[in-house]
Amino acid sequence: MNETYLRNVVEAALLAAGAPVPLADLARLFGEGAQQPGVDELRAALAALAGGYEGRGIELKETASGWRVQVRPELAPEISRLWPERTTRYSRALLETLALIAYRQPITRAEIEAVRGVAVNPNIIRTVIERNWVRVVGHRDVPGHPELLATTRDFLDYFGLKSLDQLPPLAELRAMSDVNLQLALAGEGGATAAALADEDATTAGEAAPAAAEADAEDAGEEDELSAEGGASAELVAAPRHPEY
Amino acid sequence: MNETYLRNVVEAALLAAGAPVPLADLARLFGEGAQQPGVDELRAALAALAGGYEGRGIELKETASGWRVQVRPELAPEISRLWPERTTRYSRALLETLALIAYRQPITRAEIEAVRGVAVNPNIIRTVIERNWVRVVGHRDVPGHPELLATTRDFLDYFGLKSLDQLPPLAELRAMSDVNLQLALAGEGGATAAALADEDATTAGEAAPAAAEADAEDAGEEDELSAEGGASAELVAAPRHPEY
Amino acid sequence: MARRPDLKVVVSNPAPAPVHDAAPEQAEMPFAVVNGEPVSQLPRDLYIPPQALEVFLEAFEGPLDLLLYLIRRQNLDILDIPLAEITRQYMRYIELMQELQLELAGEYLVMAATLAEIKSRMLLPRPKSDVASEEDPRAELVRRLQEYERFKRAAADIDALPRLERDVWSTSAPLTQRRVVRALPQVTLQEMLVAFQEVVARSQMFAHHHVQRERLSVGERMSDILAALRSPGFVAFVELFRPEEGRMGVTVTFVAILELMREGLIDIVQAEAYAPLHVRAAQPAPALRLVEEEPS
Repeated sequence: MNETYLRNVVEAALLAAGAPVPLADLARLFGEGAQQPGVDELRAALAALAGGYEGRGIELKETASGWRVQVRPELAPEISRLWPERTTRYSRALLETLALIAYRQPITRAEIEAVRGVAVNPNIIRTVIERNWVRVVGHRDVPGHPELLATTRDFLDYFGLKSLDQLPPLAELRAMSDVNLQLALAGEGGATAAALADEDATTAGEAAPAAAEADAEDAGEEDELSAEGGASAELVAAPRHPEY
Repeated sequence: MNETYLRNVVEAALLAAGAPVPLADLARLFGEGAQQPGVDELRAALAALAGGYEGRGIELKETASGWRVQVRPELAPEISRLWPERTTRYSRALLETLALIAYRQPITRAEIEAVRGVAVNPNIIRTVIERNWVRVVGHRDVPGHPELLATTRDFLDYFGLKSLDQLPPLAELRAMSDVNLQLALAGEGGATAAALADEDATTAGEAAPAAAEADAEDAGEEDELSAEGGASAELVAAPRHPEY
Repeated sequence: MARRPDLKVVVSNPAPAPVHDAAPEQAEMPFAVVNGEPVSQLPRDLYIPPQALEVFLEAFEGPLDLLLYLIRRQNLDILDIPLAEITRQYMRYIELMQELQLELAGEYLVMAATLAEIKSRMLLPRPKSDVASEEDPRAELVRRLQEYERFKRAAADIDALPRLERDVWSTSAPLTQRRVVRALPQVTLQEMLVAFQEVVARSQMFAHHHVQRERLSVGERMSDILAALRSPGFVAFVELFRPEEGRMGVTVTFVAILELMREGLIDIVQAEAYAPLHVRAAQPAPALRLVEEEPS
């Protein structure tokens, strides 16, 4: 039997099965009786496959119930991200803190507390720092030398901003109602506005039961992804497939 | 980012997922923000994978929900032996109903019945909804508020389509006056038969992928039916309708 | 060519000649010659052994499908149905099924009535002048047949697509040592701005509340500070604060300074790390800005 064909069938079968396949079942894929490859041939094909998986993210493994292809444990950290646990939302306090840091940076925790009028939970600061949205840029020269917090490049990337200047000025923001805010964000020209509008559309799409939703989303995703590198890929990471 | 590492993670993820993975999810395997590869890098990795699968039993395919690694159709005879009990034939009634939903969505059951000229068995609707190929996307604003049916992403994934645009094109409708005119002209000369034969050929050509199959069947049937002569013939329906 | 119902003929035993062997009926087939089909063969398929008829009926998806079958098996164009002949054949099927007391879907009878009606309309003499304006009585039926046929084909096309679990299989390779990964919450810029808007509104109320009691507001304090900086040179940062105003007063001053900095109205300088801060009105070329520039 042709070795390449044999190896291809064995590989396809192991991957299609997704579970250990006994040698006998592999032999039976080729029909009955004389058409079946011998055990030696099958073992040779398996060895060739295993060799082909060297230096790759998968490996061939023999278990009690047969042979299977599995992901190498070394890649567990990356591959595990395929199945993230149900995500929680950030608290209002975190969003306010983040916004204050964005608008008033560099700023200390005490200053944030002063504006918000309540204490800031240290977990909030830790969370935004771990998320790499905020970093410590220095220390205020006052007793205790508190940390000065500022936003990062990742923060700008995540929110699709080129620079902090693209945030609406405080005076405008103050005057805007929630609805006006949405309109202003959608109506602005330039790349930011587009990114924001996309973001908006994504959020809106989650609730809409429209028939064409799936298609519209497809198109949107493609656009967003091709718009700009990994940063906008993150934008798409929002819950996209509410129904499937 | 190291290309081999990137490709390995992408391959392992596609195989581990066991279902189509969107590009954004692939990007997220690498963490957040700046750590993520760009869309170009990911596409390059996918292209490299696809290249590596040349001449093998598996292939990379993009469907509505993302990218998946699948067994090539050429190996269907061998791989289907893994599950000898699995039969996945669908009745013509189900396929026609599905076709109407796919091409005419959103559509009500009454509208399907109007085109097919016959009542739709409720089991058919239930089956396609249970298979998650079809879902109710709303209600038509007419008396009784009938359900509006549309296809899902799963439908596209199952049939290996990226979007509804990739469905085989519908045959054109022709107006009666066209042919009447042709007949009137053709009736004058000896070119009639040829003209009509052309007409027929055109019509047949429209149903592209299935055309060959259908023709083969037609031919067979023609023979069988006209070969009947004086003998008594027993008609037996081929096993086309396993479920209904 | 249209897809036909899957029918297989199994010759079981020689039997008497077909009862319904209809005589040639060329008169009713005006286009038979055109299509090159020997007219005399047309009705031959009408004979179906009774025990097979039920199966035969099941092979059709309804009256439109049966009509299409009758038309296609004679290589006729839908657009040009020889209505009288097709109607006659259709009626024979229906009669036969009724004779055999097969349960017949109501749609088949409705179609029989429709065909009869069209036929009668075609037989009615019409004044020559009206012929052009009046629609062919067959038009609606032809439209329905075409519409049904295109979806019949579409169904066959969809069936022919390579599909999962029949032509292709999705693959999987397990990850045995899966870890728990917490998804990071997603935030939109709008969410953050709305949050900020609220904190701003709230702090204004806060400030307003204290203005009444302590007569302080950020705007006012900003003006005060700028006034204090009117003379050239630096003022020590700490001198801008009045501890007697309490924590709230200090905060308002601080917010005012930040606001002034943000608006580029003042510069804050520091000779070296941890040295005292000094403030002055904004200069064309500011010296050391405390604010570390965002690398953006």
